[in-house]
Amino acid sequence: MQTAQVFSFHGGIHPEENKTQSLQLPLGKPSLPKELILPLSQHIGQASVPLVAIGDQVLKGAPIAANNGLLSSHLHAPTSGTITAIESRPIAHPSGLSDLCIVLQPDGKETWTELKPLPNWQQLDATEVISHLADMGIVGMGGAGFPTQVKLQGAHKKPLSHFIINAAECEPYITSDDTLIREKTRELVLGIELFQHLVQAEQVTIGIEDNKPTAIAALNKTLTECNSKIQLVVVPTKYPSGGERQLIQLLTGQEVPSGQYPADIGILCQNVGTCVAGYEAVYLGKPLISRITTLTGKALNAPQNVDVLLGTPVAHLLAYADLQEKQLNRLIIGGPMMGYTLDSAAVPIVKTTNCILAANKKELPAPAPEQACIRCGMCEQACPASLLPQQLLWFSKSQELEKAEHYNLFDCIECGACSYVCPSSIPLVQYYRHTKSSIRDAREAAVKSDLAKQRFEARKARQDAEAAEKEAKRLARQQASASKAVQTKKTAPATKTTEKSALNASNSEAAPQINDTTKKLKVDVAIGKSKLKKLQKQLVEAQEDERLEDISALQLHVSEQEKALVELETELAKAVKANPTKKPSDTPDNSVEKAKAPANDALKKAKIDAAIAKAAVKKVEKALKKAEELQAPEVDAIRQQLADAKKRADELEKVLDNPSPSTPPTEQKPAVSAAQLDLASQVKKEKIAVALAKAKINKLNKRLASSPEDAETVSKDIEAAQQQLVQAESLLATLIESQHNSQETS
Amino acid sequence: MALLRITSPHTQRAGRRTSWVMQMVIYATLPGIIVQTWLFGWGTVINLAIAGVAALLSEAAILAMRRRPIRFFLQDYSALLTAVLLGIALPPTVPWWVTVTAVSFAIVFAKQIYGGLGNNPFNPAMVGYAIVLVSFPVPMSQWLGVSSVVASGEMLSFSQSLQAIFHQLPVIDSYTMATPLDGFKHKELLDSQSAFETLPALQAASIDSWLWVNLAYLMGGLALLWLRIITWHTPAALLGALLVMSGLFYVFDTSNAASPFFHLTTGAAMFGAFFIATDPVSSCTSNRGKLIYGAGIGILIYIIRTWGGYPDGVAFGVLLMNFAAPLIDYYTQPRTYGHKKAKTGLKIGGDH
Amino acid sequence: MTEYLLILVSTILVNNFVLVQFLGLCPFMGVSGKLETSIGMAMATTFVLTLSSLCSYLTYTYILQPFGLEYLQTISFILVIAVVVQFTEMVVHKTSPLLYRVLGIFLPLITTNCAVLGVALQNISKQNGFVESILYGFGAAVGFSFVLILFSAMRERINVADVPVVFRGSAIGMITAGLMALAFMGFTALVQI
Amino acid sequence: MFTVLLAIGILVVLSLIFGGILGYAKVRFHVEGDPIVDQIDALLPQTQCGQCGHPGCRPYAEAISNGEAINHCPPGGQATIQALADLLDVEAIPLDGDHGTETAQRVAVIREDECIGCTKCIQACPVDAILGAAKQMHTVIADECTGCDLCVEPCPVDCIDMVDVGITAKNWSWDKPQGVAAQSLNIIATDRSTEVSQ
Repeated sequence: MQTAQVFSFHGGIHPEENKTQSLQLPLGKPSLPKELILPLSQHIGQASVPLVAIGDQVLKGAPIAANNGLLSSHLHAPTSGTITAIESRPIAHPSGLSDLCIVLQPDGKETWTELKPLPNWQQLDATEVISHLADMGIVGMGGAGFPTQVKLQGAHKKPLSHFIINAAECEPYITSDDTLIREKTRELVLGIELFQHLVQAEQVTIGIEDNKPTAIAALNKTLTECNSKIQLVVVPTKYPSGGERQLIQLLTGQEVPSGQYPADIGILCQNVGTCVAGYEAVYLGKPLISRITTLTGKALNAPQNVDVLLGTPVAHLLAYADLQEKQLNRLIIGGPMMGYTLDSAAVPIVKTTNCILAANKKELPAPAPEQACIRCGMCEQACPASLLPQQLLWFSKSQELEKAEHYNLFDCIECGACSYVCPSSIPLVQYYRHTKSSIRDAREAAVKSDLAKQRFEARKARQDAEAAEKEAKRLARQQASASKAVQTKKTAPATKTTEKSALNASNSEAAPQINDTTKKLKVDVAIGKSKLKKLQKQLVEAQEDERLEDISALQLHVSEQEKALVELETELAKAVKANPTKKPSDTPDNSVEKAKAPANDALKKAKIDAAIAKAAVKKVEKALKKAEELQAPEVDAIRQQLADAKKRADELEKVLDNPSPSTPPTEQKPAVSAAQLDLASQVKKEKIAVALAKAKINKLNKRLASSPEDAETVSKDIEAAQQQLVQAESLLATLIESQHNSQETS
Repeated sequence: MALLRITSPHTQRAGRRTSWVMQMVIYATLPGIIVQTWLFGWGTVINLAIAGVAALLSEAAILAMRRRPIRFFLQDYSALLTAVLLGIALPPTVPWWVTVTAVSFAIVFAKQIYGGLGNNPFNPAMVGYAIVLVSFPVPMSQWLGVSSVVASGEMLSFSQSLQAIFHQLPVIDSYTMATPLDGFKHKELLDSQSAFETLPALQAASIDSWLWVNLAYLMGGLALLWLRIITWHTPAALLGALLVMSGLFYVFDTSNAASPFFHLTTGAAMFGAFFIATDPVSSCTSNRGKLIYGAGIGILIYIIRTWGGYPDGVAFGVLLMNFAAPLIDYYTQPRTYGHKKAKTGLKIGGDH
Repeated sequence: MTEYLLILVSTILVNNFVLVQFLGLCPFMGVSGKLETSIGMAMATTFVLTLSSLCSYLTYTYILQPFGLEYLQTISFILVIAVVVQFTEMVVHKTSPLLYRVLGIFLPLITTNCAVLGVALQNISKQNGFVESILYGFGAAVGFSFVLILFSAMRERINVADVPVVFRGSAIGMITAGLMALAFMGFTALVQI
Repeated sequence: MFTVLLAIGILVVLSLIFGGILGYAKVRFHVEGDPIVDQIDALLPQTQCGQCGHPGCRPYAEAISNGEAINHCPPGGQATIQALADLLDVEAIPLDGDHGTETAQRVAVIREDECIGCTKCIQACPVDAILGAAKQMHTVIADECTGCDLCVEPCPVDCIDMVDVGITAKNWSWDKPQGVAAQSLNIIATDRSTEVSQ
């Protein structure tokens, strides 16, 4: 079975392993702590949104915080009990800062909520199973806490050539994956097969370092028993072979291109812990509420691995492993190479905590004072990413950010191999981290200043336009009254003297038309804005109301609406700009030209509208598809939207087709049709609003049926929604009426 | 609980400190020093002592002026290493003030003025050597000969060495002779075969003595390689380039050029390759850069030895390549993981 | 042929205008702060030096000598150099605005680069022929560019070194240039010209 | 006498020829426009705060290209001055205190229960970062706020605070290490003091 070729990567180091200490005792099961602290950011991406309030009773496994954005994840109650606080607590973070946490006081009963396993997952659609994994709050348990659903879905970007299970666990001291493999071999194999099915990988490889013979034997045995095709590849022990990119190089000989993900070259990497969590989520319906963590270090009398509930304070675990307070000198989350120190033991275990290292002074002595870099090049020989650490240090010290970036600072994986071998004890990794964040800050500042510039310029343009419009209106009024006077006085055929007034008259006709279009655009913008607000409100409501399934759809709507709004605004700006510039070019001779100008405008607008409408159709189609995937309840609404949008697009295209061949346009028709188009778009928007309101009512009704206990609030909501609906409908009616009117007048 | 809060990694490779590296390099010169003392008398040892004291004093003086912790920086052994390298390179009978000038110039102007260890762009020892070479050419060209070839027929005694260094030794001329390189350089119109037959500096005993010295430094250098303090790139490239250059010209013009073996085993070839050119601070950074750097020194050594004004070219070759090292660094970055091609130059942006 | 090669070796290495003859130190110190700038300056100087040594040779041989006005060489060479520099500036401005901006004040300052006048005068005093004059100017320019680029790469490193405050900037630059001149003494007696 | 006249004549002819060449080159290689303003503008922080005495960043960029000093921009601080100095190849000078001092990044926050809905701050905001309508409570979009202070002055009830952007676990970063020997020996390296401010 170990026939596969093992490649090698540049550099790497061989620190003392120190893995045996924590493997002496069997897997421990600490008691329930007095309280569980559950940070809302246990993963990369945005913090989750709490679903519970202080005083709520929750059952074990019940969701207590919801996914809030693409890279976010759900969070579940690790045990049954009462929510006592939602407040800022110190979290496991290198900064030692606090963050928002849900505090749960266990009632000791460990009452499980209703578990929903997916026994028939093989028959289900992959997306369904993946969304189930998302609902169970599974994130990558190896390091960064990347939400598993995102990773699995990302694997479809390219056909998978390799599916790698990371069991290398190369950091000294840590044995949690080792223990996990030994304890849950069967679950692991089933979990791997589950993931394999989900990502449709032909070949699965488990990469494991050769310093875990017991785990290798257990895996081999189980794989033979299961008659599994999973390949087990033993790689030589070298730090950092457990790094995702390094393991991929070891097993496939391929390198993940800089700035890309393994999925971009058809490789997927999953940690063993994630596989077991996936197994438990699908086979048993258990959300991710506990994990195996190594407690080790010389300050502990009983170093061991423990199966611990998320949120358990570190202090509780240290006590469990019999900590000698006086010995403790450094408390590290993670291993000695990449872990970070803690200020206090009050911080909780999170989904990604694989090790707690309570070291004494002798074990991890304080680093020697930093000396000058003599460019000895030992770091270069150790760097697994083939960087030039000494040059990077030089640039970091002098804050030459561009050069540091040029020397590929961002390919640094912060493994610490360079600092480990540095004879001058330079905290290289800290320099790199600082420089990386400086570069990121600079980039953010650049983006922000760009944005500010845009907004400033947009504002200036708007102010100018407003001023110009006012001026134009004033002029128009003046001239209109003047021309009226002229007309009443002289009704005779046009003479030389009337030439001027003709100019004025035509001007006054053209100007209001352009003003009309701008006005309408403005109305559109206003409507768009209010709609956006509504959608945002709905999103917030959805998040508040725990309607997990709506959130992503609504997020999509919001962004869509924002885009549409931006388009409208630019259109408006264009129209406004076009307005004052057009005037002076008008002469009495080219009145046809003049007439054409608004017509062309209208035509252009119609075209843009058509394009927007088409884009909308596409977007809604996409939304529909996604909604169908997620089986969201608002599918109907979206379908209706889609139909509307399609209809609208067709209409627009028809309109577009009709006037364009008529080369000599009359003065009014296109302008009026533009007006009609605006009206039509308003009508459409209102229609959508109506549809949305209806959908909302439907949903609320559903909820009313499903949860009669909060009937009161729901029915109130329904009432409100109905009111909205009525309003929207009446608005729609008036709009349609005005549309008819305008058609008649034309 | 007063817990330490520092960045990862939390563990360090034990023992291998900068001071350890410097000490090891100093120890690696020991075989060469012993052979030199055995062949040329106590002058080298006395030079080393003078140089050591001068280096530590000048380093301490500058540190005191800059209000830096003196002990901390003296303990990194870098000043001492510079002194040792200079003490070895200077002729064994050179007056004490030449040694002091060389060492203090090296420490003050080549090292401390740039900010001390790690900041110097030039190899301090070679700056010191070059400055006294161009300033005091006469004492710098007096090398002792092995006892069997020189006029007096014996080695300089310890007291005579002291006298030569601190005062004056009238009979010194009977103990000195040209080095093989010097002799070969000034063979004037002789072709190489007759030069090897007639010139005293090119007699077997004289050449053998330098062979021994070079072998001793080769041994020390191999020890440094084995300890992984230096990499093979610079010495191999240097010696390789010297070999190729001398080989080419030897094949091209056998009658006037010296053999590659002669070039590799006389003068400071091995000492320069393993101890001078490998100074990490002033050399190139990447492995590829080190290859270019070493090869450049090798070529320059041959050019200066053959056509230049000085018998040996290690010091100038190293200095010239020190000068070029920063630019070489820009164009010899290694290919980073995940990049198709190595980046070169200074263009900011993605892969080309 | 060998003679031409020797002229190049001589001007680039042995009698390097900056590090051995100490000509053109102003742009050498002024433009060596950044590698990109110095590469641009090196190209501009190479162009100007070669062109001006050619023009000055032509002026001298075909205008001054026939009329016996050799004593006007300095003033007429200055005239020639000024024109060549102005011309180069306009070309650079048109073709590479970026380089133009980077070189800034130093481009017109090539006029006062004594190396340019030095090359022209040395060409006369050495009684170089047409090809020799061009090669001599080109070699001098290459030598100038060579050390300028190396020096600027080195200065980028020195700029971030922990140099004592009093030695920051030009002081350490001059010291470095001195050490470099010391290194260039290794080429002494390589070629006698 | 003749030689003098000849010398003058030759020089005049030479000058005329060269003048002609230059004149031709001037026409042939004529360049228009000054793209420098865009580059200067790109370096300015775009807070549009007007502390430099110009109504926005671009006008100041234009002023710089016309010779105004580069040290009138407090929000950009020394970093911007350095960048401008690099761009324009002039010496970096310290920030001009008359135009304000460099402060940490801040955002405006409206104490919402005190807001009377006068819309004065909305009119003052150069980047439209304040939301609200007449007689309605206003609020600042923190992400869009550039911290320019311009809304503080017009507020009749002084309900706008400038708040430092705090450090959270998300935007926290490691400090730069203190450098050689500094951490354990606590040296007072006197000649480094200027380096820090550089």
